[in-house]
Amino acid sequence: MIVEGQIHGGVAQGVGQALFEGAEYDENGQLTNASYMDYCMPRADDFPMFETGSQVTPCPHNPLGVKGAGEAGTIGSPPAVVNAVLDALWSGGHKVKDIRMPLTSERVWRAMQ
Amino acid sequence: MSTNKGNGMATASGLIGKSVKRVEDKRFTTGHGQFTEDIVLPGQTYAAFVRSQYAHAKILSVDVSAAKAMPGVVAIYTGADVAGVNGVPCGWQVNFKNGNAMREPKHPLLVADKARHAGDAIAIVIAESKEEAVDAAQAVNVEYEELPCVVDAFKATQSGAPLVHDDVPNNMCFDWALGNPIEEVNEAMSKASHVTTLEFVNQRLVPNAIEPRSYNSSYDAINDKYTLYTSTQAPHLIRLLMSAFVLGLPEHKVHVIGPDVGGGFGSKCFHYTEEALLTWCTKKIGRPVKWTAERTESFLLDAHGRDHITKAEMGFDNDGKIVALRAKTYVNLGAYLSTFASCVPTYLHGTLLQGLYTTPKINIDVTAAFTHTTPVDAYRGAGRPEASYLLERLVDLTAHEMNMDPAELRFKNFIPPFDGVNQPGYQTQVALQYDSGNYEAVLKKGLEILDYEDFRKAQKEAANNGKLLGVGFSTYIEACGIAPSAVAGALGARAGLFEVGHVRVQPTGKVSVYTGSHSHGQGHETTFAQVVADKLGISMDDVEIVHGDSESVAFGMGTYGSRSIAVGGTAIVKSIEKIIEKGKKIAAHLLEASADDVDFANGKFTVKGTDKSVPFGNVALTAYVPHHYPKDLEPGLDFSSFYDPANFTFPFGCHIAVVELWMMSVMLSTR
Amino acid sequence: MSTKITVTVNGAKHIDKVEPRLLLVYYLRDVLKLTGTHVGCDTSSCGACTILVDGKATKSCTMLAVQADKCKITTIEGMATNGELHPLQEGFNQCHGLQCGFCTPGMIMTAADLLKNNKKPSEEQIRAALEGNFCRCTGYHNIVKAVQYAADKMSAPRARKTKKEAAL
Amino acid sequence: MIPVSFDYQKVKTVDEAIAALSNDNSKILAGGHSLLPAMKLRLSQPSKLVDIAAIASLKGIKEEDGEIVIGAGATHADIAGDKLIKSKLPFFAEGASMIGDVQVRNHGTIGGSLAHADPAADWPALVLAADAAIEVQGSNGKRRIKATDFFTGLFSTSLQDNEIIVAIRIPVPAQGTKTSYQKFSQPASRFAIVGCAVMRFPDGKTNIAFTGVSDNAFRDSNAEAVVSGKVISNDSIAAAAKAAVQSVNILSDHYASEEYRKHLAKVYLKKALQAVA
Repeated sequence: MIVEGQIHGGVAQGVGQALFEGAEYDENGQLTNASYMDYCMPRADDFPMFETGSQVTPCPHNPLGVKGAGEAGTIGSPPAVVNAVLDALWSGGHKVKDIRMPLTSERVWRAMQ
Repeated sequence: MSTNKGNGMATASGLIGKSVKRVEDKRFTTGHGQFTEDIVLPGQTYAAFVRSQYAHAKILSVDVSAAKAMPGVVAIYTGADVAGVNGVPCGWQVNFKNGNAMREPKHPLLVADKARHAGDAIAIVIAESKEEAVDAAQAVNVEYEELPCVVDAFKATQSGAPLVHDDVPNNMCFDWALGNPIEEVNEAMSKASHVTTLEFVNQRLVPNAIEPRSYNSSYDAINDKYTLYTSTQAPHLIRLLMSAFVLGLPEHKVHVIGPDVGGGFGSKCFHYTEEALLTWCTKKIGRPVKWTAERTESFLLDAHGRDHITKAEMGFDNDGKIVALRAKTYVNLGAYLSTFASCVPTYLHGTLLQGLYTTPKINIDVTAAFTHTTPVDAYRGAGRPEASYLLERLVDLTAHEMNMDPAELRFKNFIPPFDGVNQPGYQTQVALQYDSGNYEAVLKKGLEILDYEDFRKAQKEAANNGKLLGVGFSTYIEACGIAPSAVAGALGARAGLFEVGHVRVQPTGKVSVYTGSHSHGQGHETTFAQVVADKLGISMDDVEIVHGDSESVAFGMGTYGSRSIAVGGTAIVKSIEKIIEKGKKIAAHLLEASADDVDFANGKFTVKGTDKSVPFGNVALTAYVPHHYPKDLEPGLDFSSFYDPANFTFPFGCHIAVVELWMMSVMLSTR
Repeated sequence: MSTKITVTVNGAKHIDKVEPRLLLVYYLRDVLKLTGTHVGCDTSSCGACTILVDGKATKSCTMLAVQADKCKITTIEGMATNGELHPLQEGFNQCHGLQCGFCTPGMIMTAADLLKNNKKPSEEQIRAALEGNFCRCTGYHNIVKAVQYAADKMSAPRARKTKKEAAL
Repeated sequence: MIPVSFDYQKVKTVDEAIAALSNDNSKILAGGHSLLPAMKLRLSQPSKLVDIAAIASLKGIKEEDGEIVIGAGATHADIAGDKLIKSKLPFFAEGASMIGDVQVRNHGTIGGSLAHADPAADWPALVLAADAAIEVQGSNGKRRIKATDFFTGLFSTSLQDNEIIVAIRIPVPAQGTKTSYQKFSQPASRFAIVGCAVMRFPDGKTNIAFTGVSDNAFRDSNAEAVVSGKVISNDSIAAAAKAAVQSVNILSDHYASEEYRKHLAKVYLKKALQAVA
């Protein structure tokens, strides 16, 4: 349960990076979104329920055979989400190489123009 | 809604791997957690800061006279007052490609000459109340001369860019490369039949733990002793850095306590200037000083994460086999070098570019630059999300470009399964040796959960109806629990990367465990108690986990990099093994047998092949009331272990995201 | 200039003289020492400071203590009765709805407002109700489950409502 | 997080409030959900707050003389849950339920929001589309300001010093009137990047108002002219969208450039028109 919780939270931060978050500086060095009114923190209604599965491959060099799970959710999720959006675009004939994170609706819209 | 679809547990029986309810929840759900901001000390004073509104400006003058006269003001200090105090250090040395050490400009506790990012601290105001401190800080008059600034890592390294530190030419902290010689990679790339090129930005993120950073420092003049309460992930590390490197205090005279910590995600494992400054101030004024960041300050000061600009190329043969990977990354370090900033884009990033694939030739080149922005350091994942983003985007893009299936493309390139016991670990092209892995299995499992074929059908149908569905894959690997210390040291770490686990069995058989890991939400009080209860065959209720206090716990490296269970947990297990071994000697004496003939299981010491046994509790009592006791054996049942792992651990996995684009306004919905 | 206020917090009446600029959250934390209500931001966004004011979920960082004069306030410390946890408190534990625990009091108080008005909220309604409360640890999955757990428990026919729950 | 020190006065009547406002750096405190955040960041530093929460006459929602009268002190939650509003002005209930979050809706008031005149607030578009009048009271008594005359620019209104909003009055819409409010939210603050309110009367007259798009909320007469009195069809919707947001200064920010905001305005107008077709 605790490990799953770590995965959920990690995925939320990873999806947060892919879709919502990003610190922006202007040319004067001012962080232009230095508050929760401007920096988009993922909220409860931004997420679905997560589906997780597990596959055990023991670590051979410690007695518990454990590996670590605190960051797993965050590490793998951003490319999965960005890849999925690009896959959707390719399936509609938009051959887009990259959209810069976070994938705001405007950035996706522009990629389709 | 779904639950975890697992296929087994790490251990076959007992408590380890079981889903138990957390023991720490009661205090948090009833409002009785104790966070640093909740602590008020006798004689408490409060600090507020005067911070630069400019990203880059000469400080012409700081006039505190009006502020000093404000009600309730206790003291005001400026950069001039702390000019003789060291800055906060960096814990990891990276060398330039030519062997020179990276450049480490001073990160002062308060700036005197110029501000190098918006929010840089110019003065600290200490008052009787928070309100008075804030009011007086507003009355400090600073005269600036605004200077041009640079916020982009690539631009910062170009000639003519404004300098963040006068003694750091081209704003370059270091350049660094890893992997096969670039000539070999270039040659392999030139033979590729398809090269996928991707230029991208891994944007800057703000960690945003919901508890803002908070510190409360006090000084006891009679005993010449400091106590710092800090919302940190690593109390001992903070004590070491602050006492030995910044303030020059005897370490045993500094008590650092990390009470309940409201999330960190990396951002609270660094040593921040405010911790040292408050500790410096408390002796000056002879009263405790507390400061808690306002959220706006958190945005401007808590070390940010990521901020890479990368160009990467991956070469493939006709069949879709990867033949080479080449990447060049510009890394933004911000205005100062934060505690682990240098190792994140290098040893935590470059070393992961093998991914799960058999890529024979890899070269990664990193240039790290100072800019007029908030320092950047480890944020959840730290280097590894950047590596996995680089690889996994390239692989999916290649699938589109070569008109191949992205899952199929991965299966073609996965490193075959190895368990690290019967088959050796996998030696990568980028320094690391993976411990064990079965990469095909996780993707297969992911495809099953998704029902991949079905999805592709649905996607086609949707496209026919003017709706866009997409699936994205990411099969990733990470390196957790950086180790061993000797290797980390050879790579530039200035600290050990072991962990301490001290297990004290009380005379009544209850167990207190002191761990150098420090929970800031992970639930160590539950997980570690589970491990201990399992190993000793006792109830979890009989185990207490103590963490986050430099005087209770011998030493500790703290919690970050997914290291707690692998390193911290193992240290505890090592101590338990010592306890069982000694317990066997005591039990053997009580049972009139040889220690070699005693087994320990389910909380009982038993003479092999007999039903003669003695419970763990009796052995514990005997250790403290050693009336019938082996000769030459010390009383007590109390062991401490320092565990320095032989290697990192390498967890891996697969993320699959499915999205639908709502066409009218392009809203994304994740499924 | 300070102003006299009379407030009832978790059933106990308090009379205090406060400066007008004192935010309600600081009155609770610094004057009444009820530190379960937390401050996580300065823009009324994060919801860590949520309490019930006259039964309504309220961000106590966006209310002056003087505005709370004559109000009835419930904080997280007032949710358990006679040592018995509120179903929400139990639900957060049962469903692992918290990790660092910092946002938890605010989450529970907002959820309490929801369950007062909607005995059987759908997943979507729970998520919508919690939009003003940030959690950085859990990804919200288990928080939603915790609220569902509490809703089920509170609407179970055999559940005996305590006086305080009924009043919320 | 700590406002500058100020004086505080709680008043029981509107007259008392007007008298208390004599100091020019006084501000009215209603729900406080626009004012207090600004004060905490010290962006607003009034020397005195006049708390009008206890004024009974500012509360309540009722039908009176052919008008729906919403007290300025009604909270967003009051309006979202009100039966009269739900049956006669459903888009007011929809719009109210999209403001901020539960906690904000429990305290923020319609009067406070209108007086603040945030260019991205929801109420301005709704009151404009509903042909509402803003009833205000000052030392010279009460007057009504048509919603179309009320919003004069970025954070500015035609409210005079010492005047306070007492009610919002909307002519009871004829049977068969349809309304819709469609909003594209800024993902962080949940304010409107584009909010489009449409009220279509049985005779075909169609009111269209936007918020979030420009310095202040406005009625879009070009778009109205296209669909008013005509059947709402795919063609007329497309034509209205084409005509919309033509002669206004369109905002641009981190979350939506001028071009994208313009696109969104047209898309959200289409959605709103489809909803009232």
